[in-house]
This record gives sequence, C-alpha cells and structure tokens, in this order.
Amino acid sequence: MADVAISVPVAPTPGVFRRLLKRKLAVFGLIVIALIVFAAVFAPWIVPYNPDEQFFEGLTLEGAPLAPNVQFWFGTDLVGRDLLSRIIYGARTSLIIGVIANGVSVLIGSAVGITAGYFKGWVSTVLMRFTDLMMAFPALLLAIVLAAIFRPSLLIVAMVIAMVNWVQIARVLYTETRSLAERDFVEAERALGAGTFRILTRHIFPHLVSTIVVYATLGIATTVLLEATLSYLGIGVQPPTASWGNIIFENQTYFTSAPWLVFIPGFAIILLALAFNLVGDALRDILDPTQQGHH
Amino acid sequence: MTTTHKTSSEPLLSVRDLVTQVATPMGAKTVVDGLSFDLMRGETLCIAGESGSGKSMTALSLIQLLPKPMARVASGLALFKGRDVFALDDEGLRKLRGKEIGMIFQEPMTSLNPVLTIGRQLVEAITAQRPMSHAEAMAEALRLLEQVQISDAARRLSQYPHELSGGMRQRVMIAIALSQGPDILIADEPTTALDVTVQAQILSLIRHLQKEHGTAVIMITHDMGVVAEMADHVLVMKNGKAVEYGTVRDIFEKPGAPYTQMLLEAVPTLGEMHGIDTPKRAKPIAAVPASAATEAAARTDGPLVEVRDLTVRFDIKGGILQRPVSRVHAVEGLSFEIAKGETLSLVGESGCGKSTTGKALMNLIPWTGSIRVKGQETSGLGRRAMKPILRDVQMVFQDPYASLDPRYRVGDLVAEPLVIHGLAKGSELKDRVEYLFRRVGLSPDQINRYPHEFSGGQRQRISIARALSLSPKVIIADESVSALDVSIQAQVLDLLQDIQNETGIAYLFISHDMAVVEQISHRVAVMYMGQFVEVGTRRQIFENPRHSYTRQLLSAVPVPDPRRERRLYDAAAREIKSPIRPLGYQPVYNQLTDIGDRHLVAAA
Amino acid sequence: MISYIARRLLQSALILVGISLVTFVLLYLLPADPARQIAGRSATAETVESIRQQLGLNLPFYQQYLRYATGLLHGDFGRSYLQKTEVVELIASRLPASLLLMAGAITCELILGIAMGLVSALRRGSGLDNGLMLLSFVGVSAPQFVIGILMLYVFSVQLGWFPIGGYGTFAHLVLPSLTLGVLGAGWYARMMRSSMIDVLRQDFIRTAHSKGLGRATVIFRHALPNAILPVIAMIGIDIGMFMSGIVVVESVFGWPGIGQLAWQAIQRVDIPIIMGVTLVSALAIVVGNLMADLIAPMIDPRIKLR
Amino acid sequence: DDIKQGGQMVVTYKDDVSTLDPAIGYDWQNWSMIKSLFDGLMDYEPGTSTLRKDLAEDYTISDDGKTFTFKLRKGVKFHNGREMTAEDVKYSLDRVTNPATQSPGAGFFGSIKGFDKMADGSAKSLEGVTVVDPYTIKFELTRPDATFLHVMAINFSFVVPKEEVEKWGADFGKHPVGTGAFKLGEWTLGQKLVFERNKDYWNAGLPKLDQITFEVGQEPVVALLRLQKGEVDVAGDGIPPAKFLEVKNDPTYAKLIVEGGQLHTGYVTMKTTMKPFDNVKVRQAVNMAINKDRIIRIINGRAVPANQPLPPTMPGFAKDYEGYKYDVEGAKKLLADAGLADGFETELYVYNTDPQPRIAQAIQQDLAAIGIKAEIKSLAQANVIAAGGEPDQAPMIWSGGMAWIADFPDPSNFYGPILGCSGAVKGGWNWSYYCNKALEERATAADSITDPAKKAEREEAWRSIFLDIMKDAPWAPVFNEQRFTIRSERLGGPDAIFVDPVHIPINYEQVYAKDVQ
Ligand SMILES: Nc1ncnc2c1ncn2[C@@H]1O[C@H](COP(=O)(O)OP(=O)(O)OP(=O)(O)O)[C@@H](O)[C@H]1O
Ligand SMILES: Nc1ncnc2c1ncn2[C@@H]1O[C@H](COP(=O)(O)OP(=O)(O)OP(=O)(O)O)[C@@H](O)[C@H]1O
Ligand SMILES: [Mg+2]
Ligand SMILES: [Mg+2]
Repeated sequence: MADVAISVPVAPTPGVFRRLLKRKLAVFGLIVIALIVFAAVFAPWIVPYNPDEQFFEGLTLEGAPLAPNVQFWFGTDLVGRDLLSRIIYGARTSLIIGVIANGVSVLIGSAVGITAGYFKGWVSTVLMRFTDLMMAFPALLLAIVLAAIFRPSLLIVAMVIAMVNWVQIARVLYTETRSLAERDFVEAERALGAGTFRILTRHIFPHLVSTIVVYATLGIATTVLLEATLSYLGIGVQPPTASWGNIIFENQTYFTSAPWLVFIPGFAIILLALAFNLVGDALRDILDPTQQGHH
Repeated sequence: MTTTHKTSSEPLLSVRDLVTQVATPMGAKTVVDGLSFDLMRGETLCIAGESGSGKSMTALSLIQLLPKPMARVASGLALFKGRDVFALDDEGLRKLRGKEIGMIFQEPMTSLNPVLTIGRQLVEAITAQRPMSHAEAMAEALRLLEQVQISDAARRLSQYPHELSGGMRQRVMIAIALSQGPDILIADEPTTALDVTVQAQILSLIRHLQKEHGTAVIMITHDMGVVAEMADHVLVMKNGKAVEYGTVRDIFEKPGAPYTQMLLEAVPTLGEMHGIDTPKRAKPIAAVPASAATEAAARTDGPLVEVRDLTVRFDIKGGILQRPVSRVHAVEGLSFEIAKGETLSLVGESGCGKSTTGKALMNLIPWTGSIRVKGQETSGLGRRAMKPILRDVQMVFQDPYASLDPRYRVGDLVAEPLVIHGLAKGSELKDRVEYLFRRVGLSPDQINRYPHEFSGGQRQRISIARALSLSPKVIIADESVSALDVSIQAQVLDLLQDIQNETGIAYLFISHDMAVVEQISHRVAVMYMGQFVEVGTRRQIFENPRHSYTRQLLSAVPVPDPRRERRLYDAAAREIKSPIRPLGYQPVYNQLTDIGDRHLVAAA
Repeated sequence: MISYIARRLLQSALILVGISLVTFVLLYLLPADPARQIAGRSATAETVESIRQQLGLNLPFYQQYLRYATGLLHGDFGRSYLQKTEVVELIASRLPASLLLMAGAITCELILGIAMGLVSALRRGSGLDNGLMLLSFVGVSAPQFVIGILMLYVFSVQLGWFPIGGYGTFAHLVLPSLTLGVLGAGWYARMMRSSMIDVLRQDFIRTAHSKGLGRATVIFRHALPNAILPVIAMIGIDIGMFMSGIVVVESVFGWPGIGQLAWQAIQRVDIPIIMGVTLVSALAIVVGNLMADLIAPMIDPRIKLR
Repeated sequence: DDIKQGGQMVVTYKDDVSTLDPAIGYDWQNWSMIKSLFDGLMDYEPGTSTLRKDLAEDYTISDDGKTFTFKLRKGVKFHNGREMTAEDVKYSLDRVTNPATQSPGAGFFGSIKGFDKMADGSAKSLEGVTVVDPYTIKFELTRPDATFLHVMAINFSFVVPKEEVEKWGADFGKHPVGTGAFKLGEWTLGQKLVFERNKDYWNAGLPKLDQITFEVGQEPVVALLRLQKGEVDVAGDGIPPAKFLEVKNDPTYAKLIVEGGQLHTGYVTMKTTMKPFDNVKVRQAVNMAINKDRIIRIINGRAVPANQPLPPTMPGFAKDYEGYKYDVEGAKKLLADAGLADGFETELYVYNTDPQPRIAQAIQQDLAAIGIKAEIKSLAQANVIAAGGEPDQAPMIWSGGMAWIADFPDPSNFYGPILGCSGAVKGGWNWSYYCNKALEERATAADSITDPAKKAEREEAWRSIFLDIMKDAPWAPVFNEQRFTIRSERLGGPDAIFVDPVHIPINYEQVYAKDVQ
C-alpha cells in the first residue's frame, strides 16, 4: 500500500501500459504488432527482392508458380514474383486499411452510435435512420462510380471503407448506449455538473470498450479482405501494388494448386487481427476492474 | 402449528471456523475470520454488525455462491444435517440449494431474471427438485404469491420483474426462496430498500411463514429494530469475526462486548427526542431556539432553496406519431423552502415522488413550476448554466452502487467533482480526497479500490464523500444512510450534522427511516402520491401527527425492544396506488390548512 | 406494436426512396453508356441513338428518375438491358433461393456462433476458449471461395455426403449455408462470449443457482436469453453483410440466387438489374433491422419500442 | 453413318443465358445456342470455317456482285409446325434492321439497299429484299459485298416466325421458336435450360442428341469437379486458368481435352490521338518491348505468339511476316529517336478478371524495361470498354477477355469496327482511334471482290492491308488464344466439333452420346 496515488481522472486507470506488459498474451500481441509495423515501415530495407520483379526463374517452364524453397522462402506468385517480399510490402496497405481505415470507421461508428444512444428525440431518430440508410446503401456501386471517376488510390478505398463500415458498430453501440444512458451513475455525473462530452467519453465509452474491441479486431480481418474486393473493382491499389487482401483475392482460385499463395497471406491477416485482439482483450480486462480475479 | 419453537437438541446447521477470503491486487484478504455458530430448527438467528463486517460473505459461503473467481471459502466446516456443505460436489450443492437452504439476496432489484415471467421463475423453483405437472406447479405458484400478499396474484404470474414495484419484487424473491419449503431461509437485508410500511409487512410475513413451516431463518440486518422484532438469537460481527452471540434478550439487555454496547447505544429510537426542539447534535445556537434561528436566517438572507408549485409528470408515449397517451403524475404542485442550516426531511412510501423531487431540484428531469436556488431561478437553464448552481446543490443518490461508475477507482470518483469544477489539482486534490475519506469513516488506503470491492454501506459513504467534496450549500440526501449499520449510520448522521453546524449547510433528507428522520430533521414533510399531506417541524410531526397517513408511517416503524409484542401479520395490507393517469387528468390538490405554528395538514 | 411497425414501415419507405434516388444518381454518374452497351460492338451510330431515344436516356436526369419511380409504383422495375428480361421476373425467380440461403446461413451462424461463444465463456481462459476464439478469427478471415471449395472437396467429392452444388433439396442447402455462415459465426461467437461473460456475473444467475437448478438450466434458461440480445441485434445487420458473401457462395455452389445476378449486372453495368437488386436488398436490410428491433422486446421485455 | 440418335448431355455455364432471340443475342454463350435453335440461309461445315448452304437450297450471285438470289429448301418447318417461306426470311431481315428491335447486329446489313431508310426510321421494310415466290428471295445491294454470304450465316440473319415474335413481343428471346435442330423445352430462370430434339428437323439425322441440359450459375472450378464425377459433360466456360495445369498434367483428364485454334487475337491498343502514342516510333517501340513468350508462359502456354491482327486460321493471315521482334535495345532506341529517351508515364487499362491483370502486369514490367511507366487500371469490362471509346482516355488497353473474336471467318471482320475509321468514334470499338483513309479505300475495294474465283486475290488484298496497318502499329498484337475444351468420356464426335470455330464451346448438333450406341 505504498503509493496511494490519486490520479486525476484523465484515464480511468493509471499505468494501463504497465499493466498490459504484465500479461503474456498481450505482450505477444504487442510484439507481433510491432514486428508487422516494423516490416511495413522498413520494407525497402528488409525485403529479399523487389516485390514487383517478375523473375524469369520464378515460374516453371509450364508457367506454374514455385512452392516455398530456399531461394524464395514463401514461394512465388503466378507471375513469378517473390511472395515474401510482396507480403512485407503488402503489410503497408493492409495496415493502413485494417488499422487506420478500420479505426476511423470504428471511431465514426462509435461517435454516431453513442451520440444517438445518449440523446433522445430527433438527434437519435435522425442519426439512426441515417445509419439504416447507410446500411442499405449500395456501397459496391459507390465504389464502382468512384473507380470510374477518380484515379484509384489507397486513400479512396480507405475512405470508402471508413464510410460504409461504421454502420454496424453504430447500431450495436446505439443499443448498448441506450441502456447505459439510463444507468444511475450517468445521472449522478450529470448531477455533479459534468459536461456531456465528459460523460460520453469518460463514463459511457469505457463501458463500451468490450464491444468495440470485438468489432475493431474482427473488423481488421474483414476490412483487409474488403479492400481486396474494392481494389478489384478498380478503386483501390492497382496491380502490381501488393496488399494481403489482394494477394488472397487474386489467387484464391489457385488454392489447390498453389496453396501458399492463399494461406500465407491469410495467416498474416489472422495474425494481425489476433494480435490486436489479444491486446484489446487485455485492455478490456484492465479497464474493467470487475473482471479481475486471482492473478 | 404451535407458536412455541420446537427445537431438537441437534443443531440443524453448525458452522465451525469459517474463513472466507477475497482476492485483491494486494493478495488474499480474509473477510470472514473463524466464524462459528449453531442454528436450531425453527429458530431465527440475526447476524448484525457493521457494514463490511462480512455478513453477506458469510451467507454466500453457506450456500456456496460466492462471487467467482474473486472469493472462496478458505477453510472451515458447515455441517448441515450431518453433511459438510463445503465438501459437497456440484450435484450435492444443487440438491442442497433451494430445497434445504433458501436464500433472499441483499440486492432484491437485480436478483430476478429480467427476461422471464414471475410465473416461470416461480414454477421453475417449485419443480426444481420435485417433479409435478405444469398446471399443478402454476397452482402452487399462485398459492405462494397469495401467501406473500401480492395483490392480483394471478395476473402477476404473467408479468415481468420490471413491471413490479420494488416491494413486490422483494416479496416474489421471498416466495421463490420459500417455494421448496427449505429448512433454512437466509435473508440478507431483505428490507433495506423498502419503506417502513412495506418493511413491516415483509417482516411479519417472514415470521408468519416461519411459524407455519417451522423454517429456521438466518436474517442479516443492520437495523436493530428489525433484530429486536425478529431474532431468537443474535450474532454480532465485526471485521469478519463474531464479537458476541446470545439470545436476543441477552444481547439487548446485557450486552457483553463493548462493540455490541456501542451498537445498541447508537440505535435511534422513535420518540427518543420527545420534547426537544433541535436535532440531536445541533448545538443550541446561543439562546435562540433552532427553529427561531433558522427563521431568522431565512428572513435575513431569504431561503436557500425556494420551490413553488413543483410539478413533474412523465409522459407515456405511444401510437404512430409517438404522442403521449398517458402520464405519470410523479410530483404535483409541491411548494416548500429550505433555509440555510436547515434539514428538511421528506418521508413517504415507495413511489410517492421523493427521489423525483430531489432530481427536479438538480434539474435532471423536466419539471414545471419554480425553483430558486439562492434566489436564482433554475427553470429552463441548460446544462452549462446549471453548472455553477450545482456547485451549491449536490445530491447523494438512492442507490449508491448504481450511482458510482464501476470502472473508476473510488478515489477518482470522489476527486471527480473537484476536477469538473476546477477546484483542486495535484497534491491538493489528493489531500482533499483523503480528508473526505476520513471524514466519512473510510480509510484513505481504500482510495485505489473499485466500487464493487466495497460492501453496501461502504459504497454509501463513498457517495456521501463525493457529494461533500464540493462543499455545497445544500445536499439532497436520498436514502443516504439506509444501508449503513447503526454505528456507522450514527457516525454519518453526526457527520452530517457537524458539517451543518460548521458551515450552515442545508439538507433535503429523503428517508423511510422515521427514527433517523426524527433525529436529524428540523422540519418534516410527509408525502403521499406526489403531494404533501402534512408539513411541520419535527416536533409537530412526531409528537402531534395529524394526518392518518403520517400516523400509519409512524406505527410501522420497528422498535428495537425485544420485549415488545411482535406485530401480527396483517393479511389485508394496502397496496400502493398507481400514479399513472390518462392525459386529460386534472389532479385534485390537497388543501393544506395551517393548524397553528406553520403545521400544515391536508384534509384526510 | 402495430403502430410502431406502421411508423417504422413509413420510415423504411422513405429510406427506400432515398436509396433509389442515390442509386439512380450514382448510376447516372457512371461513365459507361447503357445505349452503347445494349447496341454491342458492331452497332451503327443510328442504332445507338435510337436505343437512347427509346430508353429515354437523353431526357434530363430528373425526368429519367420520375419515369423510373413511376414505373416502380406500378411494380415495374424495367427490363434488363442485356438479359432482355423483365427485372421483376429475374428477381422473382432468384429471390426465393437467396432468401432460403440466408435463412440457412443465419441458422448456421446462430447455432455455431452461439455454441462456440457459450463454450468459450464457460471455459474462459482455457485452451478450449483460446482455440475457439482463434477459430472464430479464421472464420472471419478466410475467403469464402476457399471455404466453399474445401467443403465441396471434403464433404461432396471425398465423402459424398452432399451433392456437388445445385439447388432443390435440403441436402443442397447444407454446405452453402455453412460456407456463408462461417463468417457470421465468427462474429457471433465473439459477441456471445463477451455478453455471456457479463451475464454470468449478474445477480439473477446467483438466484437461479440458489433455487437448486441444474447447471444446464441456469445456462440455457437464465443466461442465454439475456446474453443473446446483442446477437439478435446483429441479425439485421447481417443481411447487409450477406449481400457481398452471397455472390461467391452462390456461384461456388451453383445456387440460383440474386447474388450472381447482381454481380453479373455490376460487371456489365446492366442498370435496371442493379437498381432492382439494390432496392430489393435495401428492403431486405430494412426489414431485417425492423425484425431485429421487433424480436428484441420479445426476448427482453424491458426494451420498449420507441 | 451408323451413329444412333438419342441420349442427352449436360453443359454448365457460370453466367446466366441472356436471350435466345437471334436478332439480339450477341455473346459467345448464346451465340451457338441460338445456332442450334434457328437456321439461316447459310452455315459452315461443322468444325470448319467453310461456308455451306443451309436453309438455302441454292443461290446465285449476279456478275456485278450486287444481287444475291436464294432458293429456299421446301418443307422446312418452324417448331410451331408452320412451314417456313421466303416471307419469313424477309420479315426476319426487316425485323433485325428495324431500329425498334435494338439489334446490335443491324450494322451487318448495311450493304442491303434501303438499309439507310430503315436505320433512320423512314421505311418499315428493306427495299432491297424481295420475295420472288414462296421459295425464292432476292437481295439487292448498294455495293458489291464479298462478305454477304457470311452475313447470311450469322445469327442476326436467322429466320424467325412472325406470329411467334408478335405473340411474345419483347419476351421472344425467352420463348424462341425457329427452324433449328433443337427446340427450347423448359427454361428455369437462373437455373437451367433444356433443349429438346426437333423431331421434324429438315436435316434428317441431326441433331444426334435427344436433349441438352444447360445448367447455369456454376463456378468453372466446380463444374470441373462435377465433370470428373460424371455429372457434367461439357464445362461450358472451359478449363479455369487455376486448374489448367492440374488438368492438363492429369492423365485421366488429359484425354478429355481437345485443343483447337480460335479466331481470336489478344492485343494492346495505343490511342493514336493521345501523346505520345501519336508518334509511330513510340508505338513500334511498344511492339518491340513486349516479351510475348513470357506472357504465354504465364498463361500456361494456352496461346501462340501473334505478330499481326489476323489469327493464323483466318484467310489472309501472313505466314511469312516476321513482325516486330522482341528487342529491348531496339525499342529503347526508337523511343530515343522519338525524343523520349527517358521514357514517359501512361496508363494501361485491363479487364479485371484472371488472367488478364496478370498479363497486364507482365506487359507493365516489359514496358518498364524501356522506360515506360504504365499504371494499371483494372476495371469491370463495361468501364474499360467505355474508356476505350473516348478519344482522350485509356491510352493503352490490354484487350484480353473483351478481345475480338470474329463474328464470321473473314478478314474484313477484323478491320471495320476495330481498326477502321467507322470504329474510331466516341463509343466505338477502335480503341486506338486509328483511321487511315488510304487503307479504308483499299478495304472497300477488297470487299467488292465478290467473284468466288477471285478469292485468292481478295485474300492477298487483305493481307497487304493488315501488314500496312502493322507498319503504323496502332496495336501491339500479343497472342492468339488456343481453345481447350474439356468434355466427358461419354460424348463422341470428331475432335473438330469440340473446338468448332463458330460454335463455342462445342457444336451442339453434331455431338453424340456414346452410351446410346
Ligand atoms: N470483490 C471484492 N474484492 C475485495 N474486497 C471485497 C470484495 N467483495 C467484498 N469485499 C470486502 O469484503 C468485506 C465484507 O463484505 P460483505 O459484503 O460481506 O459485508 P457486509 O457485512 O454484508 O456489509 P453490508 O452491511 O454493507 O452489506 C468488505 O470489507 C468488502 O469491502
Ligand atoms: N423517468 C421516469 N419515467 C416514468 N416514470 C417515472 C420516472 N421516474 C420516476 N417515475 C415514476 O414516478 C413515481 C415517483 O418515483 P420516485 O422515484 O420519485 O419515488 P420515490 O418516492 O423516490 O420512491 P422510493 O422510495 O421507492 O425511492 C413512481 O411511480 C415512478 O414509477
Ligand atoms: Mg452485505
Ligand atoms: Mg426514491
């Protein structure tokens, strides 16, 4: 009982990071994330080959890709490029989509869901009907129109994903916030004179963390794959730029003859999502003191 | 059935050296420490003791339902009919629960499954270990509900818990606990949240049923009135240990342990203040009688809070356009004032609008009429404009656990008001929080714990500390001491009064405990169905109650005197009326007549 | 209840009008020229012009929309540019199959997801829990094409339990439903786990134990209905998510649903079909959400429709 | 021959069948289905691109090559039982050229007198088509047209019965009635079509099967699995690229595969209206930069390298022409000559379906080697086509997946819409916007050589036209795709009918079932 520190309630708990480091699985998750980020940032220096170079010896004489071997650790793809190098470069795109775009959509979804759930009356009705509208919105169509009008780019896919992906989380958080907003402690905060912003961010949001973690981490996997679909329709990264999603997407029909082309990037996606999930789970437990048992 | 208890020589349950521990970040903490007692068939054992002394933990240990994975029975023996409860496997425990030991939990509001009908939850308990047809079980359920005096029992069977009032839910819980005719009924604070009239009904009901079935009861309570009314034997606990065990008469008449003596001394008794003008601890301010003093203050400064025609109605909406279809007339045309340094108590039965009045003063719900705080009208003020006013008016909410954000450390929760209003930071903030903790009788080293790690009473003190942190001019205290054991209750009441003496703070004190109200109030307002039926000084109300409803409230208060004859069970108890009215309803206002010296009474 | 449904339907109608307008604008902005599309590669300029005339493509935008909207009100979704068939007929012939597939997928999702989530929550922190949660990630990350073909390989070609694709009997429905349901099952398992963990801590679970009920009764009768709510809220959302998965699953299993129709139409910019499918799926999503909202109070009576 | 009629087969397709109206149907899938439901005056010998008479018993061509008179076969009946006459032929041609029909093939009849009036709506009937008697019909043309007999063999000229067309209106395509070898049995939208043998078919002995079932909506990979299990006889979409090597190297499969040529060329277009492709040197440099062998390797050798627009099986193909050799240094030099020694940036459009984006990436890498940085735009087919038809978009297009497969086996069909001036308009298919007036005149002249005796002369004329086009290099021809049809063991017939140049995937009338023999 040495340090009885009063932390000004900036974050609900002090030393979150320190406590995170005490959990084995969370540390594993952090390491994986760090490695992936490192690979993405320093890709040009660590790739064994130029990811876009189609090696003559990268294909068999019949034109089949090579399975993992000494020269190409992860094998080659259908045009004879080194898969390992492409996976490393692909981390860039996939991180931007899975983490940043997905993150933005989680933010938007949370903001809309929490606001609509907390306020009653027209604010809530308008926001939720807008959410319904967006849910029924033909996103693929928007993608195609954007593809035809604009120069395809990562930014556009990211924007489309952020734009369409927030609706689910908004709807789920809306329901949860509605019940949270009725809880007594929220009223108690109001009675203290706490502002709406403070209540929403400091007292409602932390209770939604577990739901948000579920959505945000599963969202990593789904958005990385969604990026591939959107790119396929022409709005995203264009060949030869690699992303984990489009490596899978391009090669999925070949998964019986060249399984490495589907399973290696698939594994990368699962690893990324899982790593965030481990950290997210730990974070949730840390933020929810009622979850703590014998440690 | 005879009225005398047939006790065989063999105890039904004997507990030996029970040790229960909870896990904390600092390691295991023993919360029940070497407890031993015997329970005879048909007798009532009351476990009393200060809040946080391990009463609930004891009960939960006996039925093996401690919160997992935090808590566990570390050692001990609980022999029930010759079997050790702690050694039973899952199946054995399942057979034990319900059929042999029934339990009513401390939190009645959350103990029923919200998505199942009352009927289903009852039938399920009835058929748990006794196969019978659904129709038979339904008939049995109906019989049980009628037995616990729920009006309109047949209809209730198909209702859901949230459609029932708190008192009704508590009675459903009792019906469930009794449904399998257990040998032992454990009741953990079964009446804390209930107003006196309902409390009286439930206590007499338990006694009545006990007589009929010969059930042994372990009753956990901090209310010595309840102990006196119910117990055969009493176990007094402190810090997880038993400090005294004896018959109820022995305990009340010749308490051995100093703690027990202290506990009994602290018990407020109704009528104890006969003939005294000021609240119990109020220093007689100079020569002036308190009432005159406050009146003088009121005249010079004007009242601190001035309420005129306060009306709160909740619309019940429906239809395609979501237009109101009917209304809850929660509060109708209340007018009152609170002067500096004055305590106004608000009493009345559950659902009469007490909390609603408090919330209206905080501007937490829409209301009409006029409320002035220090002369400033709060009607129509936005959240921002209310903020400075909230520095002067604070509220302690009725349910302390629910009103504390479970994700925050209690220290942060107490510090939060100061941070919101920008009143302190850094070490100053820390000092202030520690000071507040001490002030409400908590140790500052509990600052880093979370609300769920505290017992019911400790949480209530945290809420009080929170309200005090801003040094407001008025505190609305909604049932703020109801969950506290008498010693702490006395401490807190003393604290409230000391602060009042020091700073001239005013209280709007909402309570169902008439004895407490008698001790603390300058004036008392009795509320019924959203309106006042009687308003006057404490002496006027307690020594000269004029309205029949006021008298009814007073007579329902349990008296901490075991020799007093226990009240009989009144099968024809009155149900609470619904305040829901059709849209065009014109309320009939009570005409309050001054029968002298500002003692207002409504025509009966 | 009735009035609530009526009000929601009214709002849904507005949403559909909104969707139809937005879709129309988007398709209008699309650079591909429908008249050229119809006319094909060997057409003369005259042919193209006359087609344009006949379809009213040279009218101002708002007139085109009014024309389309008027048609809609009479149940006329127009005629496919390339399939040369009434869109209503095309959709009507394929919708039942898609709805059946969705129903099958929702069933699979619920059964798999709930079972996995439940077991995980009950065995929280165990190897089984970790394994199941990993599995749910695999389910969410695996391309449906791969899952579908693998299932066909194992269960149809190798084991011969189910037919290799096709439509008609219950046996045909199993594999496509599973394939489509795997993704949702992953989501549901995670949602279920988190809400089950919350519910298991509630006081009323303790009450249920105190009655002497068996473990299974406590879990299935008391915990499950309380925990399942967020999962129910997701079913409405799911219908929207299915719209993308269904394309792949339908073509792998030769399932005659609207997914394939939509995908082909998008590839070929067959505007009337795109419009029609968009509206029908928007309707499905809106109705799905409405149903989720209506089911919720049946499960949790505290929820009020508002 | 002693082949017994009877039996049935199952064909699968991924895409739904759009329409079976011969005036409208214009995709590779319904093309041959329509051919088996309807007949025209002319047809081709099975498995070849040699013209032969079909509904026409005989025909004469006037000396100036502007009048064609056909004698019709007698006793030919529509599926509804009515006899087909010259009136029906005229009606069918009036219908296809009437703008209200919205036929994509109306343009093929541009040489018939009165076509212009039909096109602008001022006439309801073709002036140049006259019914001489019920079994004789006469066509008058505005100019000699050597391709006219081919035109009489394409689906758009097939004979339809007026009463049925009027009965079904726009839905005729779903209720086709013709004189063909098969008639439509049932059609379950989105699921399957069943063709049944036309017992009254005029050409006794055809078709050989009693029934063909077309199952639609089947993923090619799955179709292959079913074919292996004996549930499917022909995988309509062919062998999916992903499975090609697996299938080819599997002895049980290998014998089921039939390989054949195709009237197809895959090429890269360069928009001559856009800089720097307005410079012929740049276009030639691109031609020299592409490593065609490697590209063919990428698609597992399913093609042969091409150096000119015409495919090898097309009359007029120049066997000895060497084209632009793969020569990186030479290409660089040409670029330098054009003042672009440092290369330039451009865009390469491609249809987004495997293997096209892969081929585009290979081209992209080849271009990069000579300093051209081409950004790939991989889009849905319709979007690529739309961009191709604009004078200032899509500087380069890889034609794969949308490329020119001939409507009829004549060199002229490889010129007009895709390399001629008429196609170099907004929305046209001449994605290079290449328009050479001199060649245009030579093309018209070549098509005026109608005398069958001067066939070789006409071929030679076309050959030189295409070689001159290659000098201007508006395209970089890359390869000619080979066809690989996979069919079940049950099916019999000469290999040629499984890779029939005008029937894709197979010639439905000629195939027979071995298990009924
Ligand atoms: N999860 C927990 N972690 C740490 N301490 C706990 C936890 N739960 C209870 N305690 C502590 O155990 C002690 C006994 O609690 P218990 O609930 O039995 O008190 P009680 O006697 O029932 O009090 P009350 O009358 O206020 O209900 C208290 O000091 C409380 O702070
Ligand atoms: N938000 C609300 N909407 C509708 N009705 C409400 C609302 N809040 C309170 N009520 C109703 O108003 C009436 C007064 O409630 P209130 O909470 O003020 O009672 P109380 O006197 O504090 O009772 P208790 O002693 O049980 O706390 C009750 O009938 C209650 O059901
Ligand atoms: Mg307790
Ligand atoms: Mg209250």
